[in-house]
Amino acid sequence: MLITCPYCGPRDVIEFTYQGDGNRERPQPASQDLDAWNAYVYDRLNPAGDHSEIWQHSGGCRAHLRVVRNTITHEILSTEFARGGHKSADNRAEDRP
Amino acid sequence: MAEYSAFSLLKNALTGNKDWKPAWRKPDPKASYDVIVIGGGGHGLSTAYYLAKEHGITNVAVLEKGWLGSGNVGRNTTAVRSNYLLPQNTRFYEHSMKLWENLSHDLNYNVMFSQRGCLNLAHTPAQLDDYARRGNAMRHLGVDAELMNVDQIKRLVPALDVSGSARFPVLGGLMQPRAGTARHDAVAWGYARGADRRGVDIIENCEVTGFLRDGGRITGVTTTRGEIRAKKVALAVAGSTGHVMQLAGISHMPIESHVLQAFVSESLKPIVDTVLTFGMGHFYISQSDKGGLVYGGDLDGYNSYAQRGSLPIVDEVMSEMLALFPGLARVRMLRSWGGLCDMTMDGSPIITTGPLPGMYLNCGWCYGGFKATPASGWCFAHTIAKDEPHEFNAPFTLDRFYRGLIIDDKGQGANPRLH
Amino acid sequence: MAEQPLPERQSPLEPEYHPGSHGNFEHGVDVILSETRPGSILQLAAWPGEEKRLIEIIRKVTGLALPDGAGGGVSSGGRAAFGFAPGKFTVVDEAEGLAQAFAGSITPAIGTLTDLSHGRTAIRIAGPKAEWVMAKFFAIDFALPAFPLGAGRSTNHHDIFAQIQRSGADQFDIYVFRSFARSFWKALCHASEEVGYEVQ
Amino acid sequence: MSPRRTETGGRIDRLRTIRFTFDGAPYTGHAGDTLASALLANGVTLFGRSFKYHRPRGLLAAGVEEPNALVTVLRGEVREPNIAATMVEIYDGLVAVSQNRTPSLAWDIGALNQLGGKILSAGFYYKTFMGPVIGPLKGTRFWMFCEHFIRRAAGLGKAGTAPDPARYERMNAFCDVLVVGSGPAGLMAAKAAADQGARVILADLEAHFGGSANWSGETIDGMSAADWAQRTVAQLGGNDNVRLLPRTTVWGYYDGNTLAALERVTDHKEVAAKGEPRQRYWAIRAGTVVLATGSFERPLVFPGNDRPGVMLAHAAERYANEYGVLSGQRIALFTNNDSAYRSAVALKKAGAAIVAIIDVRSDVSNEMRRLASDAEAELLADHAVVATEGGKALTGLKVQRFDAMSGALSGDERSIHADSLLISGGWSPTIHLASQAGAKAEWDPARQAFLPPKPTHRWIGAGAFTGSFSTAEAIAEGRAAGLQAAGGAESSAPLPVVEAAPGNPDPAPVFEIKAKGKSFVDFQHDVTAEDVRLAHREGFVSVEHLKRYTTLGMATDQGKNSNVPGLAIMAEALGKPIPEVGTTRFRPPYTAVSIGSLAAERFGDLKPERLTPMHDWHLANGARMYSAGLWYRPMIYGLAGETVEQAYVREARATRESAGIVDVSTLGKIAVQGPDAAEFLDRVYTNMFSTLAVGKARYGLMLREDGLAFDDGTTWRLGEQEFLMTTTTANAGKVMQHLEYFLDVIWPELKVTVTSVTDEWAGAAIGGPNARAILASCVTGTAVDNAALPFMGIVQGRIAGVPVMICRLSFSGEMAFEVYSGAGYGTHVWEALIEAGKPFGLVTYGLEALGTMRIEKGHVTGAEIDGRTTARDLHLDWMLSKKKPFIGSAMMDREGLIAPDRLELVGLIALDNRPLNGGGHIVEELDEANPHDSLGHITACCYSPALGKYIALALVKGGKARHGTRAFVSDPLRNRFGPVEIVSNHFYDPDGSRMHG
Repeated sequence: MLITCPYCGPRDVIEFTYQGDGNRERPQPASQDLDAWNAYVYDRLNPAGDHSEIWQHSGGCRAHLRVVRNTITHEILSTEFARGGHKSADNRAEDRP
Repeated sequence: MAEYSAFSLLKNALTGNKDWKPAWRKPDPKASYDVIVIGGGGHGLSTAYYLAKEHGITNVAVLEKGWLGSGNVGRNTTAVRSNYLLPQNTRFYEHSMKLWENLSHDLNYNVMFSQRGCLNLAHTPAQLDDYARRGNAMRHLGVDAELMNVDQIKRLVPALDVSGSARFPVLGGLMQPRAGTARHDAVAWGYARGADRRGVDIIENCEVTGFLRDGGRITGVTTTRGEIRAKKVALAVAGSTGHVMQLAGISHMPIESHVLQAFVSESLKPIVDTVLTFGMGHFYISQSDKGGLVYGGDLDGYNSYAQRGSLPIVDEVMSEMLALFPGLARVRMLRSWGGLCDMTMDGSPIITTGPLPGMYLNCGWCYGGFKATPASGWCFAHTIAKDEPHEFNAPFTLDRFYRGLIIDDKGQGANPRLH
Repeated sequence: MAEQPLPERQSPLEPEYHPGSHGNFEHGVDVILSETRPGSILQLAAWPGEEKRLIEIIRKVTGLALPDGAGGGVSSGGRAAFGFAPGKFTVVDEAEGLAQAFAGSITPAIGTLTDLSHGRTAIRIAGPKAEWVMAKFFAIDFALPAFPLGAGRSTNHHDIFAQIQRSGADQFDIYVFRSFARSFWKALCHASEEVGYEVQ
Repeated sequence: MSPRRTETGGRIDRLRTIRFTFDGAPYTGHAGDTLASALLANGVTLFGRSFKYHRPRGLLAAGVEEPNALVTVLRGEVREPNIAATMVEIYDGLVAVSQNRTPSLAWDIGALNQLGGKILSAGFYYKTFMGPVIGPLKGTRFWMFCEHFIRRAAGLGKAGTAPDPARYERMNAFCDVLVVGSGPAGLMAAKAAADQGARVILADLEAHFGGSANWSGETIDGMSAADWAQRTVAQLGGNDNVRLLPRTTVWGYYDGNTLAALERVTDHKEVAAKGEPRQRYWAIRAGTVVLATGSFERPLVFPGNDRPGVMLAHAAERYANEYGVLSGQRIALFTNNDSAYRSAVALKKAGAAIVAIIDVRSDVSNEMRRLASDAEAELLADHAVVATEGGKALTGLKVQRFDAMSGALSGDERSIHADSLLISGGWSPTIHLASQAGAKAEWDPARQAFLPPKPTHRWIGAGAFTGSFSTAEAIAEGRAAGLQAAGGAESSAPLPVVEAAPGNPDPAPVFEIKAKGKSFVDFQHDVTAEDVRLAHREGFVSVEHLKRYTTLGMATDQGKNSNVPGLAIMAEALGKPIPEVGTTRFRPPYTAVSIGSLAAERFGDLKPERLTPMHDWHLANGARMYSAGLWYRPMIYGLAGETVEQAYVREARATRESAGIVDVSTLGKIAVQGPDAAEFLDRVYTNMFSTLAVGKARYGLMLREDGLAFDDGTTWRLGEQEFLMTTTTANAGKVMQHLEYFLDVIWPELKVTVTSVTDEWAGAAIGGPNARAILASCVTGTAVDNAALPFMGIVQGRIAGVPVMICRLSFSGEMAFEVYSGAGYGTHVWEALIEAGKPFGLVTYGLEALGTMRIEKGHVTGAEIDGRTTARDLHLDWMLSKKKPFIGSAMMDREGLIAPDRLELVGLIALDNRPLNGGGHIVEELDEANPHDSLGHITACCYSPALGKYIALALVKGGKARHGTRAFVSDPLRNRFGPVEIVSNHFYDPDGSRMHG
């Protein structure tokens, strides 16, 4: 699998660390809402299909990416920096090295 | 249906093997059942078997979307062991071990459970202490465990590099002698035949597409072969748990589905006579009766429903293999495959009533599902029949995360890929 | 007590650094390996939006004009700079003391400066087979159009993290963590045996 | 000249004689021969024994799909088992031996298994060997007794244990177009793409490019196809943008158009050049892949079809045209399609007598009839072979009239004398890579074959791979694919002109001739047509069940020969068309791949060694090293004759009595910089850091999000916006990722950078009553007295001319200092400290003494912060700030994490004055025979020189409440039982008066 890092370009999956479900929302730090914390820490969206995930390019620029990837075909639909902006081209058609 | 035995083999051979009957029937689904078990894998089939055998509940259907045993029961590395650290896990897996030890007789089907032992290699003094902690924990629960020194290990597995010059030299290991391997497909077929003989309908090529409800209660399923009603609907769909729960309207679970790859070498004369694990990586290996080395390593490390692995893990596994067996560099990997692992947030399973009324849930097997097959079905059948868990599966609730009653054998926290 | 002069820095490669020709060199040496031992290796980081100002500071202090774009870099006259991550740059000088030269200019409003002069080891591979040998380690495209002159890349070889700058048409400078440098050097020499190599 | 070798023809070099041995007997062949062709030329007919019945077997194929002729190649002590003789290029001194036979290939005792006959039918082992339900052989014992013998009988070749001295390498490659297969289609594709300027890789698993052109005998552009192929390869080789990879099997099609290939670099050479790898593993990231992988000829299933001398028709053609070897003198062919006629003509031309062509079809075309007469062969249309004759070599066959529609045999059997029977059951495109790439193959009823699916990845098919079996089609499709892959426009330029024998690509749908006797479907695994029908009878009817129940297709050829015939027989039994039975999805690898090649450069070098700046000094000064993760750290600096315990006790005692020094460079160090650094640390640590003064350090604790303890360490405030965080050695990487995640994903608004500076600094911790005096004697530029350097203070100075940073903090419990210098100066400063310490008797100490002193102090490490413990469990709740939220604060008080029965940190003293063991358990009541009711376990233990006792840290239920009570250590694994006293974990100087000074 190749993931196109918006900074480094297409790189082998070996350079990346999976940080899981990108749909989770961390409660406000001072929140005492245990249900919300429980959902954030333990519950995951786990779809068979397109999934928005966080990956770190740990073996490269170390930036975190938001990757939309199909969990059945492993096709990568988009990648962008997790901190926003810098969206890379949709590489469904064109992610050749 | 005829009992299997040496005698029946001989008798049938004389008649040209023309009289053998199907190992299980291929019935059409009835309109309703007492219990529907979704998932015709090892756990689903053993659940049906024990519902019938232990609880007399025989009006049961097992629904399988593909061919029977097409999930992880046919895609694993066949190891059976109960060498866990935490008592909740050890008790459960030891119960499984005891069922394994009599399983071929129980099923009248040779599942080839071979108690050739499972040896965890240790490479640092600290790791040896860790293994001692685990082995002692097992011993305090009445489970067999012993420490082996390098000489003993060398005698057991002569092909292993114990020279001490290795990057991670072998210092010793934790052995569970009663552990071993079984013929994975035979487990599915044996349970299927056993359940079928007790009246259970096993329905292949029947995919669940939705749930029937009466108010909040689950009352059946819609399938590619029509609606089927049931008093109780039990899920044993392992890697597909997230997907099937979504059909029931539950989108979030403490589970991620991951791929685990496994590999088989070409057939060789016996060279590894036990189940062996590498302490400085994720590698494990055994040798099948046909002679293939059966081995694997770490998860690919990301969500997947593809039963399709990635290349870096292949390289990683082979590197670790040769660190232990430098003589096997010219042996060749013949087949590889991927299985879906329903990884939970603490690495331990879930066998529980609910979470919806009328529903029963069995999932979260991570990559330990095969060895759990008998106890998983046994406990799940109890839970379904009695509407409460057995003592063995009482800790494996869904709300244990919320309550902080986590059972984290590896101590990795809510990071499924690390369990 | 009189102040002593600074001693020479110890190379982590020392016991494994064997100048001369090695491997299959009878048919010629196809790569040259060396440790470049720069005096200064700095990491400069700009807050989002401050990248241009940081690039300007790098130009002022070092005279190196960084080209636009991810991984853009330049090397000349004993100095080198390249981007290796969003808003982050490695700046290298053969002389010591580059951190002091930057000290006043990297204000908290712009970003941070981290001195890694001891923490990273710089290894150079040059020669017609440099791309071939590099391809044994790293899963990135070393062909000139894909990896232009001066450009930088962050990548890894299993456990070893590396920043690589193309410092010539057939020359690369590899920056690795000091603690891993000897292992990497040994592996690099081993991988170069096939083509014949010289350590300078 | 051997009887089977032709006078001319083929690409072997008749002037070069190669000497080799097979099963100890010397043979010769020519350069260019494979082991198979050379042995065949020498008249060898018996090549191997089958897996189950140990039946004698000859060559079936000429290529990678060979199921029978498996050999072990020996290089000294190093064994390479299960290699197809068809893929071994001979070299001088080659030593090959046959497998799975005792005592010899000709006389194999395992052949007795054939007497088991119908008892040993498919899946018989599931029905027996269960043994008695009671008695000494109950449970699994009887099965394990039987299994012992079964295991020894099973298995093919024998693996070696001698380490392989060869090297393996990995190559990463990038290209625009990867062409797999170098037959006419592949060559045209590579040429077309290269001419467009694309970066092209052309790979073929054979030693010579050309594929079928090398043996088809056809003419392309007026020259022999083989010459045309050579010319095209030469043109390609002249291009800078083309990489040619012969002997390279592309075996895996992975996500992202990443393909895995194995290049056999030196397997065909007597010796490798210096540094040359045996095999090279290519990871190729391709823009587009052209799959021109050709097709496999299928065997026919009939009684006796496994007798040595029965061979695929094209294989015999190949042996004749490519290697100059005839499969026999009197050749018969048995076919359901046209391609065998071309083979017959070729073999006739090569000098063999073609005695008959037996064709199951009635409607044999006039063109084929003409070819049969060209071959001077008797044509027996409407006929089938029903038996073969001979022992370990074919002597003849029997034919009968056959009706292809009904499958019925009729009339009298007729015997035909022949020493070679060539079979052709139609052709199956080699769709493995396409199938690996994810899509399901489609059955083509005309071709009677599975054709490649629609692409799910960026690949384009060409030639026989797509079911276009003629060379003219291959050439046209190849060029079109090459152009398309390189992004070029379609070409209207004329294509090379092909002259070839005519032939209809569609075979008759006949797979099996049902007659008396064993008909093999999977040759290697001895799966017969009857076994397939038995699987059907027992309900194992889906393709996967068929495969798993009978082991059909699980042999080393992975069903390349048996898949389609097996499916066809099952389909017939079910009365369903073949596609409804299904096809298995192919998974990597296409052919078996050496494990060495996959380990590649990590073979013999699994993990790098991580070394501190003072590593060489430690080695030179008697340190015994300990592997900690990837790091190496001194364990002890033993003196001659000392045990490990004696050494660490001496080191720890000397430190407490005077001073000791230890290398702490491995501690994780992270520079935390920026305007929001202090705020960030407040969120990350359980305690406050924003209140820390510049020039001071503080001990900090981190929790995970789930509220459990994560890591601890001191963090130094070097400036208003600059901190130096230290982590435990083991967790350095994890903590770094944890911090990066929060900065990048959760709190991107914080202006903070985190950078690993672990390797920037060399660290030496010097402690003991004389530590300050030693420092004072060698540090310049700063005072180190209590006023200048109070507890947890930081100063900058110089040692031996080197700038250093000194922080006064203590892990040992003594007055202690950590001295940091640039890593390049680490040894210099270390040696200066050692020199300064000489008058004080300063000792160097290792991890064992470090551990001893920390146990005496009751400090926790990874053994206690094991991912399952909370701050409370470890009595670190005093560090949980109530003034602010921090990572983990919301989750740390959940029911299960504050339960009274949790394991808590305590100290233990052995009351029997004997050593304790890490991992020993603690019980209230000792029961050596049946240990039970564990209260907890020992995490760390040592002999304490300060207390003069064996002590330990332990995690025990009840914890503090048990202080002062007696319990027992219960360690059945090491047979260590005995009384202990449970005490506070702070054994030594609990007030800290020694470190505060």
